[in-house]
This record gives sequence, C-alpha cells and structure tokens, in this order.
Amino acid sequence: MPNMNMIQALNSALDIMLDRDRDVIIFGEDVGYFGGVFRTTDGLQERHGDHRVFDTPLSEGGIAATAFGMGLNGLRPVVEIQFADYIFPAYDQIVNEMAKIRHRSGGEFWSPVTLRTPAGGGIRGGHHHSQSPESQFTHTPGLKVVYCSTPYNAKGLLISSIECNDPVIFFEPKRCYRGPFYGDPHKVPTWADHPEAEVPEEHYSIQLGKARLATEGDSCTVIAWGAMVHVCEKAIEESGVSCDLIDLQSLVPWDKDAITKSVEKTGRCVIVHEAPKTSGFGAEMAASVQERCFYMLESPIERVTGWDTPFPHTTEWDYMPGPTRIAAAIHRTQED
Amino acid sequence: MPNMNMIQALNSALDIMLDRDRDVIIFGEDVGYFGGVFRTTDGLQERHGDHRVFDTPLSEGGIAATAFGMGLNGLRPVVEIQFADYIFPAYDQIVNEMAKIRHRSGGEFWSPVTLRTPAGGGIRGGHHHSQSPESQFTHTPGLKVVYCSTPYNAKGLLISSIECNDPVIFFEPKRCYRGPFYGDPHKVPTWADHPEAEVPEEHYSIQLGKARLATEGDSCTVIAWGAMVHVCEKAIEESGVSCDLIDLQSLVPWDKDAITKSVEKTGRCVIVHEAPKTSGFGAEMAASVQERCFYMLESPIERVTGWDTPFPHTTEWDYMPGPTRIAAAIHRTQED
Amino acid sequence: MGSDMKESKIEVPDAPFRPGEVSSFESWTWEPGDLSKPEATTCTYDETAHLANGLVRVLDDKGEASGEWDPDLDPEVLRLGLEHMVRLRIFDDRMMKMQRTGLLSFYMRSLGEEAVAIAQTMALNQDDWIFPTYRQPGAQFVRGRDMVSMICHCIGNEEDNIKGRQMPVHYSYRDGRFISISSPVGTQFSQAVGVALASKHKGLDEVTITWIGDGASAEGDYHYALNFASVYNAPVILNLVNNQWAISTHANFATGKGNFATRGLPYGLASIRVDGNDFLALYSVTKWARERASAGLGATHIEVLTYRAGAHSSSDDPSRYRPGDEHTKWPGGDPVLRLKDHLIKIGEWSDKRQDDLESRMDSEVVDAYKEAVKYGDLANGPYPSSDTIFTEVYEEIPWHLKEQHDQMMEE
Amino acid sequence: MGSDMKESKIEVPDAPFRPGEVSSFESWTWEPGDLSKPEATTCTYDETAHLANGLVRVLDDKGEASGEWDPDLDPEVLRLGLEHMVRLRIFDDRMMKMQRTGLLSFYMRSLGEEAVAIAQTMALNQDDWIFPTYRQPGAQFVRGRDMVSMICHCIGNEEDNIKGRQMPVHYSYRDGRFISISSPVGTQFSQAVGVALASKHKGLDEVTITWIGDGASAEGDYHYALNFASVYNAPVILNLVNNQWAISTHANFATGKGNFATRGLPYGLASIRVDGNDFLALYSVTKWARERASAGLGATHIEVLTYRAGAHSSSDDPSRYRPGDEHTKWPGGDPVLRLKDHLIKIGEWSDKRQDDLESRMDSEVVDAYKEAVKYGDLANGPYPSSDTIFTEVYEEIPWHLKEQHDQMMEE
Ligand SMILES: Cc1ncc(C[n+]2csc(CCOP(=O)(O)OP(=O)(O)O)c2C)c(N)n1
Ligand SMILES: Cc1ncc(C[n+]2csc(CCOP(=O)(O)OP(=O)(O)O)c2C)c(N)n1
Ligand SMILES: [Mg+2]
Ligand SMILES: [Mg+2]
Repeated sequence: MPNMNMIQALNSALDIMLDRDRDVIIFGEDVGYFGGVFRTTDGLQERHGDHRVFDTPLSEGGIAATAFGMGLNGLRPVVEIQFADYIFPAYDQIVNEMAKIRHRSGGEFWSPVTLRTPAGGGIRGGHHHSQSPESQFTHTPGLKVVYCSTPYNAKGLLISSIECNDPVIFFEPKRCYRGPFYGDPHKVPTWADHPEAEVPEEHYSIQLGKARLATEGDSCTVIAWGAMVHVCEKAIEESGVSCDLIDLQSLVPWDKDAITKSVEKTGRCVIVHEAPKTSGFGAEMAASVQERCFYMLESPIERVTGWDTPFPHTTEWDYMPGPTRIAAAIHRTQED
Repeated sequence: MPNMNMIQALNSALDIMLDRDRDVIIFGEDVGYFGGVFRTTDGLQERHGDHRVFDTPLSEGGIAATAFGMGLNGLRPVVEIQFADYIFPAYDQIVNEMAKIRHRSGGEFWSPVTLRTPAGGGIRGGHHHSQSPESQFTHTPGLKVVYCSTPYNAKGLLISSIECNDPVIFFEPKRCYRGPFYGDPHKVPTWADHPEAEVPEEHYSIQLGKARLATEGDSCTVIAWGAMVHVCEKAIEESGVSCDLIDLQSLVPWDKDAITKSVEKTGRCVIVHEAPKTSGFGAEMAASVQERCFYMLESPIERVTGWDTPFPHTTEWDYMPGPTRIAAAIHRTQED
Repeated sequence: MGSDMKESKIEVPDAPFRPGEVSSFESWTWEPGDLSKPEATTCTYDETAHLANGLVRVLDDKGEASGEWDPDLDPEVLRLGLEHMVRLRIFDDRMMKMQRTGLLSFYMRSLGEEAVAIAQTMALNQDDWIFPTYRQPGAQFVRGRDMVSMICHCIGNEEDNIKGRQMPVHYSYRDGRFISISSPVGTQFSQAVGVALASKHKGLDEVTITWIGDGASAEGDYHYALNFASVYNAPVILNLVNNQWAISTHANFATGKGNFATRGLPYGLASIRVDGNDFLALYSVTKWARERASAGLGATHIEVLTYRAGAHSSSDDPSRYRPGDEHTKWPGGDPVLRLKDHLIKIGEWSDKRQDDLESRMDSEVVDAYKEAVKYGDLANGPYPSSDTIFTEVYEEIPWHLKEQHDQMMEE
Repeated sequence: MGSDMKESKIEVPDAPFRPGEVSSFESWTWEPGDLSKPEATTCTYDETAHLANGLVRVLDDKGEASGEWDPDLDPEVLRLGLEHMVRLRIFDDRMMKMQRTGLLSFYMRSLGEEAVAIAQTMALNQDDWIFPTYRQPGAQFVRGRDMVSMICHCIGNEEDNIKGRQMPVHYSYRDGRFISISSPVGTQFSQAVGVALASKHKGLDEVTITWIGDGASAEGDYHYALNFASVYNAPVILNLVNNQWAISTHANFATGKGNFATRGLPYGLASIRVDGNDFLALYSVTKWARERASAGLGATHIEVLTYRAGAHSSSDDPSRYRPGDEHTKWPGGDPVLRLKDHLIKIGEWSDKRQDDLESRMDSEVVDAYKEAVKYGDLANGPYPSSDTIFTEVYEEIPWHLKEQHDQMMEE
C-alpha cells in the first residue's frame, strides 16, 4: 500500500469522488488553477476540468450559499474554506440554512454539502490562522462534524462525508498535513513509515459517527481529535499510564458506545482539545461522560485545552496542550 | 418603587445611559422612529434625537461592523439585533473582530460595544425566531455574555454591560418581556406584583460575573438563565425538593463561587437551558461542576435542555423544557 | 464621561413621509412606451443602462398597453393572471381573519404586490426553479399547488407538509420547484445562484428566479449573489422587490443616496427597473430575462418597484410609522385593478365577470379552508406528531436523537 | 450515481495570462490630462461618473505631470514621498531576508504598491484615522513610527507592542491613529465607516481612510461599507486596491463581467479610478476625497489600479500561477521610479541624490534591525512573556483566566 501524507490522502479522496460521481463539484479560494494554498486540490482541475474544480471570489458566505444552492438542485459540492478561522462569514449560511433545510422543508429539500477546512494551530498562524472552531458547529442540529487526524482516516472520512446526504463540516488538522506532530516543534517527523499513512489508492470509507481506538489501555480513557491525537499518544507514553486513546473522528454524532465502554473500563477520563476550554467540545464530552458513567468514575474528568484567550503567535507552544500538560492530567486522574 | 415589565426596564436603562453618557449611541433595525419591533427603544429617538437613536439598513454584519468602528473611536454603541437568530451574519465581526481587538492590538484599541438581542422560544417563532445561541458566544474569549431574566436584573445588567469596556452580548428572554412565564402557555401572568419587577427609576447596576440566588434550598442546585429561571422556579415548587435556584445572569465570566458553594452544599445539580443539548452552555456548566465538586456529587449532573433539533413551531411546548421535565430531573438527582 | 461637547454631526435619513404628513410621489414621471427593448439574446449589459435608469411600464393609467415591452399576451393568459391575483388576495384576507381567531399564529400578506410572483412565474417555464421570500407565495398558484395543502401548512395541522416546523407562510412545494422559504432574509438570493449553476452543470435549459426585499438587499447575500452570478454567468433572475418599506424602515436606509436598479450594472449584469404593479411589464421583463439566461447571457438584475400596501405582517401596525393612506397615493396603483381595467379595455372582461370571478374565488377559498381545518388547526390541534421533532434533522435519525425522542415520550 | 450525462455548461473565468503565456495590458489607453476635476465640495456623485469610467493619472511615461489633477506639490513633499517609498522598499527587502533566516515567521511586501499608502496618507491630516490592510504598512512611516518598533513587532520579540499575539505585518500604532491590522480580509472596510461616524458624532473634522483588496471586495463587508457610508454620509475614503491578484486568483473572479470603480455610483458615492503607481494622482485624488468628506459630502469610493509585483506573501510562489515577468509589463510601471523620474525631470532630483537616498535608507534599515534584534527575535527569543497570553483579553483579567494563568505557570 502506498504511503501518503494527509494532503495526498485528501487529494486522493477528492480525485476518486470526482471520478465516481459527476455531481461532485469542488470549489473555493485558490483551489482551482493553483491547487489550493495547502495543495490539497493540486492537479484536480487539470484532471477533471475547470467546470468541476474551480476558483471562487474571496467570499466564504458566497461560497457556502452557492454550494448550498447547488446541493438543493442535486449536486454534491465539496468546498474549501481556506482556513477555519475564515468560516465565520459563512456561519449564517451554515447554521441557519444548510443545517435546517431538510427539517424545515419537511424533507422536501436537502443539500449534501461538504465543507472542508484546515484548522488548528502550530504553524505560527497567530489569532486568525490557528483557531479550531469545531464546537461552534457541534451545537447546531442538522450538521455533522468530522475531524480527521491521519492520512488513513482523512481519506476514508472525507469519502464518507462526500457520500453523506447531510451537510458535513470537515476539519483537517493543518499541523498534521505533512507529519503526525507529537507536540515538539523542534522534532517534526513526516508521515513516512507511519502505519496510519498506509493509504489504499482505491475508494474506501470510514463510517461517520465511529471513533478509532488509537491505543489500548486500562487505567484512563483519553479522548482527543485532530492534531491532539498524536500529542496524546506521546503524552500517554510519557505518563507511563496504560490508556485507551480514543480518536473521536466524528464529533456529531459522536461514538457513545466506544466512549462509555472505555470509561466503564478505566473509570478515568481526560479530554484534550486545542480550542479554548470554555464551551469547547470537551465540555460536551465531560458532561456526557459524567451523565453516562457517573457511578464508574474514580476521579474528576479532566480537560486539557487551549486557554480561554485568542490564539497567540510567538507563544503558541505555551498555548497548545503539549505532552507534559496532558501527562500531568492523566496522572491527576490516577490519584484519588 | 415603580413596577416595570422587562421592556420598560430595558428602556429605562437605555434612557438613563443616553442621558449620562453622550458617547452612548443606539441603533439597529427599526429601533429609531418606530421604537423597535418589541418596543424596547420606544420614545428614545424622540427624547434623545435621531443622531443618538436611529434605524439602520437591514444588515446585521454592517451594524456590528459600524458599532465596532464607533467603539474604536471612543463611542459606546448599544445595538439591537432584532432576533438572536439573526446575529449570525454578524458572527465574524463579533468573534473574529470585536472579541480580539484589545488583545490583538496589545491593548492599544478596544471597542466597548453592547449587542442586545431578544432570544429564546415560546412565542411560536419556529426555527428562526426562537433560538437561544448563547453558547455559540461563550466559546470566544474576549466577549462577555449576559442573559437577563427579570425586569430588575435586565436594567441593572444592561447598565453594567453598557458601562463595561469589553464587548458584551446581552441576551433578553423575549418570552419574559411582559411576564415571567412559568412554562404553561395557557397561564401567562404579567410582571405586575412580581417582586423582581420593582425597578428603581434611577441608575443602578448589577455586577457582571455574579449570579443571583433566586430560591434557596438544601437538596439540589438548579442552574438556569433567561426564561428558564422562572420555569425552574415552578418546577422546584412542583418537585417538592428543596433547591438552590441559581440564576446565572452572566455566562462569561460565570459565578464560580456561587455555584461551587451551592453544589458543595447540595451534592446534586440540574442545569436547564432552552438551547439544544449538545454543546449548549449546560455542557460547560456540567463539565466545570464535576471538575470542581466531583467528590461532593451524590448523583450525575442532569441537563434538561431543548432537543438536538431545530426549534419547532406547532410543537414548541414539546421542545422547551417545562416544569414536568425539570422536576423529573430534580427527582432523579435525589435517587442514588 | 462623554466626549467634549461639540455638537454631533451624525446625519440620519428619514422616510419621506411619516404619520400626519401627506404622501406624494412626484418623482414618478415614467410612462409606458418610454423605453426601447434591446434584443435579449445579444445585447450587452451596458445596453440596458436606460432600463435601469428608467422604469419599464406597459399599462398606462387608462388601462391601455403600449410600447416595445408590450408582451402581446393571449387574453386567456391575462385572465388566468387576474384569476391568480384575485385568488391570492382573497386567500390572504381569509388567512388574516383566521389568524385573528388564533387558527394560525402569524400571517404575511402580498397585498399590493400580487402581480410580482404571479406574472413573473407565469413568464417562466414549468421546470424553472423558484426561490421565493415570504412575499411570493402566489407563485404556488401558478404552479398548481392545492390550496388546502397551503392552508394546512399555515395552520400547522397534521397535514402540514412541513410538519409544523416553521411559521406560517414558510411554504415548501417541491413538486412545483418552489424552494422552501426561510426566515433569515436575503439568504435565498445567493443560494439561488447555486441552484442555477447546478442546472447548468446538468446541461439543462432551466432558469432560477429569486427575489429579495429592498431592506434585505443590505445583507451580504445580495452582494454575493450579484458577484457569483456574474463570475459564473449563472442563468438566474435576481429581483429586488422595492416595496418602499422594510417593516418600519424606509427604503432610504437601503439606497442611501443611490438607487437599486443600477446596482447590477457594475457587476456586468443586465439591469432593469420595472413597474411591479403592471402585470404586463413584469411578464415581459421576466420573459426577456429568461430568454437572455437561456441564451447563455447570464443573470438579469431587476428592481421591481412596488408598494407594500398592507402591514408588514399580522404583528405589525404600520400606522405608527407611515401615513395610513400612503398606499392609495402610490402611482403604480393596484395591480389587480390595473389588469382588470386593461382586460375590460380590450373587450375581454367585464365588471360582471369580475364579480363572478371574485365570488368563485371566495367559495374556492372558503371550501379550501373548511377542508383544511378538518385536519386540525393551531388553536385546537391535532398537530403534527411530536415525533416529527426528531425526524428529518438528518437523513437517518442518529442515536442521540433516538435517545432524546424516547426521553420525550417517557416524560 | 450522478446526473444524466448532458455536458456540463458551467463556465469559469480564468486569469488573462498564465505561466508560459505572454502578458499584455492593451486595455490601458488612459493618459494624464484626460479627465476633468470636478469641484470637490459641490459636485454630485453622478458628476464623477467619468472619473470612475476613466483613470485619473498625472504623470505620463516621461515623468511629466499634467492635467487638472496635478496637485502642484512642493518638491519637498515629493522628495519626502520618494524617501518613504524607498524606505519601505528597502525595509521590505530586509524583512524578507530576515524571514528566510527564521527571524520572523512570515512576511508580506508592498512591492509595486508603495505609493498607495504613502501618497494617500500624506494627503491627509495628522489626526485623520487610518484603517489599513497588510498592504499599507507604509502609512506608518508617514505618521512617524519608529522603524525599530515596527521590526520588533515583526520578529515578535519582547518589545513587540502587540506582544507577539499576531503574525508579522499586523501592526498597531495608536499614536499614529493607525488602527490594528486584522487577518480576516475585508472586515476593516465596514468598520472604518463606524470610525468615521464616531468622529462625526464628536463634531470633529476628522476623516477616516481605509482600503480593501480586489479579492476581499467580494466579502459582505464591502457592501456594508458602501451602504452604511452612503446612508449616514460618513466622512470616509473607501479605497479598493485592485492589484490584479488575490493570491492565485485573478481579479476577474471579483469583477465578473463588470468593473470595480463604478460600483460606488449606484450607492450614491463619488467614485474614481486612479493610477495607483502614480504618486501625484494618488495624492491628488485623496486630497480631493478628503475635502469632499470634510465639506460634508460624505464618502468617496476609489479604485486604486496597481499591480502586486511581489509574491502574495513569504509563503507564496507566484510563478505557479502567473507569468514570472508579468509585473514588468504593467503599464503603470514602478511607482518609485516614476516619482524619481518626475523629480529629475523638474530639476529637483538626480541619480546621485537617489543613490545617496538609497544608501541612507539602507543604513537606516540596517541600524534599525540591528537594534531590534537586540530585544530578541522569533528564532532565538526572548519573546513576550507567556503572561501576555492572559492579559488584555478583557480590560480586567477574570477569575478563569487567572486560574488558567496559574495553571500554566505550574505546569
Ligand atoms: C437576517 C434577518 N434579519 C432580520 C429579520 C427580521 N425581519 C423580517 S422581515 C424584515 C424586513 C424585510 O424587509 P424587506 O426586505 O424590504 O422585505 P418586505 O418585507 O418589504 O417584503 C425584517 C427586518 C429577518 N427575518 N432576517
Ligand atoms: C476572510 C478571509 N478569507 C481568506 C483569507 C486568506 N487570504 C489572505 S490574503 C488573501 C487574498 C487577498 O487578496 P486581495 O484582497 O486582493 O488583497 P492583496 O493580497 O492583493 O493585497 C486571502 C484569500 C483571509 N485572510 N481572510
Ligand atoms: Mg420591503
Ligand atoms: Mg489583490
């Protein structure tokens, strides 16, 4: 099986879907001729024509609205928002329109748009190229929310998202496009030789709503998504504690069985995300875990997250959860 | 002391602030000549002039941007978004701009905008006149988030919000504009004779970040805000359980001491809100309470919320948490 | 507190007339026959500048049709148009009455603007897409929707095809290619461009028509729509319905010192202003825009000049912010009367036939509402089952909604 | 899967020239002296239509100034303008070098567009407000900002006045009334209207100037700005800098079949297109717009026609999407050379003085960066203290940030 980095895996998913389904159309800022500022759509315009893969005006609201309308009329648009930080001009179209159309029309209309967007920090992006706004979409019924973490699940989840008849917000951890990133900015490996970078050339899919058990253990359940999955892997190693590491993959709907099963086993839980703590998706996870597993819990559910501040530029390593902070939280769950 | 309904109390706060501070400027859709679709700004244009209180183009993004700019240049704009459902076209201006300006400019610039907006259901508003999107703002550092519930706190909190040098998103439970609303659409009292409708004519303020203890009890802590405060009051009564009812008032920052003190006493907690469950602010409350009071908790923290669906029109009473559902949750916390 | 005390120079526009004042519309100087009609399938957008700066009218005040824009319609078509307009007006009246007795929660009339959706939809093909606001329900009559089903939606009963999920007037009618109405104003305008592009991707000769209010044109969606339509040459008809008011806010707050009609030109879009109370002009202009789109020349931007004769909605009281009789001063008059007068003028109609039509429509509406209320109404039920809260949020019901559904059933 | 198999008719524009092709700009026919200059303080917006359809130029290709728009500036002012432009270009070059060695994370040059912010800011009063994008840092030199402090920001060291919170080039300079730059494009454009209205509320004769890119003009904020500026008659100068490119996307994707300059007219705004590489024309047009605003005639919409000669940013490689030498074909030429040639032409400058200026600027920049790196740089620190993560999020630090701060310090 070929080794692919995450960009290549995403590109492969798009390429395959363009081949399989004529209704798939890809557009966004700089995705056409240039192939995207992160190169995710590289070569696709050339291969599939500029009527299938094209550039747009610099207008996230217009992109979302156009995609929504195309979806209503039978197409399956896959659009890129260049950075997740720039999804907010499209927020109304997403939360008030895309999310509600099927329900509000009594099932007469729906719009299967996939919105891909690079999210998260670690690239010195400062306030507006580092945000990870997933929780701001998880509160809106009608949307599915996906966050990939490896080349393998990037491809499989993206294919499922495109094939899904509901609108999907698809977050890509830009920090992991070219390597897994274990939290040390000075030691940044590529995906070469990583088992999750073995990516089949052909079509495959990963069911939305299912988590991935990244590592298995007995003493603590660590829940993460996106880039934090790898940082947690490192943290678990450093902590020396035997942990289940659950890579959530889908945030809405999330994998209740995987999580309750694990927490019932371990009795301890740490949730990790990059976004600010208050009302991050970690809050929902913690609230739900204590609702469902209260009597099995041996210690408070810990959240390790970005601080409740804008994302900084020079001091981003003090902001993003690193292995040390996560390992400390894992250890705290073991005292009681 | 005069009895005021919530509209009158809000109007009084605006009137006082227009009098006291020439930099206060009020605008929004239909707020000028007409006095607002809910009449909150009634008479203010006549009293203070159309250069202080005026109508705007139908453009929430433009309203927020203009307010932001005015705030940068020394004014203290208080703007109305006609329904909270329509705040989303302004979401980018709020979360990427207003929220971050002080921090991003190293404290050189700030913009003390207050955005008032009627929120919540119970008026047969369907999908787009019923939403309660507070949690979508609580995740953004730099914003303060306030939700009033009575004429008294409406006025005092609004004055504090206007005086605050940070941007404040100020939610008003439209269902309670003219009466407290106890969850029974067939029995809708007015504010007449309600103690919280005794509102001083003059200036007073309620500190942001402080909760209000609405009722006091021993066996359970009920946390709510907006219209749900009154529904909870009724539910507590129906449940027969002795409860602390904490009216949060400020969601960011929230009143940690009030909550931990109460939960440490009661060992039980129910959180109630109208917005959908997943990633509602109840998630943050539950996550935080278990973090801080884990060893005092006798039973799982319960959330009683709107369902994870768009807000319905005809069946809204099946959607909004009512006294029965809340009382049942209170009872569940008492088993263990 | 406060800045130093120089006098504020903030300037705010006002409505031209407020309660107590006398409205007059002297700037209306346009007459039918004024404007030439460029060849739809070849003219460039700047060859439409005179149409955006003028006003396309066909019917004069005496009911006479004239000028290049006269669509020369078969009287049968005109009578059908008249019938739909009368149907809509009587329907609206009935719904308002029912609203007052609580059978529905809320209502919005098309009063004074009946011609807009009806003439424009009649000028299109059956498989063209309609993306309306709440002020264009009349298009459904043209597309043959059963009135009972429309009422069932408004009164939110068991038979409401959208299952009581949205407020009244938020119709969805897939069979008529009439796309679900949404409350946030403006959003459909930019979405319609996507609908049109999808038709284009399928290689089909379908055109999409959409509308936006004078007020809503201040939303970003208006700009997105014009830009995207121009960039991708979309077969879409972009109507800005300038009915003078956005609730209490006059169109002055949306135009500033400019105007609406010419806004399409700098985007490279053919642009026209049309008398929105003139059935023939509306029909003609829409047909022209459709031809143009179908020939691959892209979108047309149309300012439809009209007047919202009724209240904004059943929750509104316009006497608080405008002279109560302002609509009677509107130079465009009443679209129903104008078409009726024209038909009489050309010997194809009579007052007697009008009376007959009105009573026929009356009974149609009465019959329809009597049937509709059999399936329930908002005051008395039965409503769509509470289960419908959880269905169609997603294609399949996910576990957490199943769980919440069960919880609701238990409690 | 998939629609039936008719051929897709989706049409997508392209850039006029792509790598491997030869760029030429034949539509440039405008000459200095072409256009009359209406009286700023009395003319109506439609009396500016010729300015929006034409191109205001003062300097011809031989460095000669002519026409009604010649601002007749004191050579001292011109020399100062030239100095700032040279300063900026040399500064940019140095920063790019430092970026390549990792002393800063990222950089964006103004190459080819130096005249824009510099001429325009020089045409304003000291207390006018500047609301820039990342392509107008040059305004800071005009307002007297210390270069060391600018570099300290870019390299994110201890002395960065915004405390390492934003990426390089996101300057904030309150003393110069230069408002903090934000990454989301377009947002400042609509905000600037509010800044201008606040000045008006204070009764002060202050004007606000702002810019937006050709690309960013497709955001809703562009529409909000024009609308609100017109409705409230705001003293704001709204510049659309059409430098042909938005990263890899050509301005074709923002104009569609239309153009930028005339977009202001239907909003009722005076509208002008100006040669953005012509210092004199920029100065003149800006002065005119300022006079107009100051006289209470509101906003002017200006398309600044220029060419982004450099890469979009240090992360960009334009040879992938446009001919590498396209900027050399730009009919507007190089703004620095044009001003220099003009000064020489009028006998107020020489090649020798230019050389001296360049070496003086070189040393100024070298001295500045040497001083700046003393306070640290991105590669080596010291950085602003981690405490600064928690300060100035709110006016006062709330309890939860104190708690998180303490937690960070412990861990
Ligand atoms: C985004 C948004 N903001 C505010 C509202 C509230 N609202 C409903 S209709 C309306 C006025 C619309 O005026 P206009 O666009 O002129 O349409 P008209 O009612 O005249 O047909 C307003 C402000 C809304 N529905 N959506
Ligand atoms: C809202 C938003 N969307 C996308 C981006 C990413 N981005 C940064 S600059 C840029 C191109 C801007 O082009 P233009 O407006 O023409 O300005 P120029 O760079 O040419 O000066 C893009 C797409 C952004 N910063 N903000
Ligand atoms: Mg209107
Ligand atoms: Mg550009």
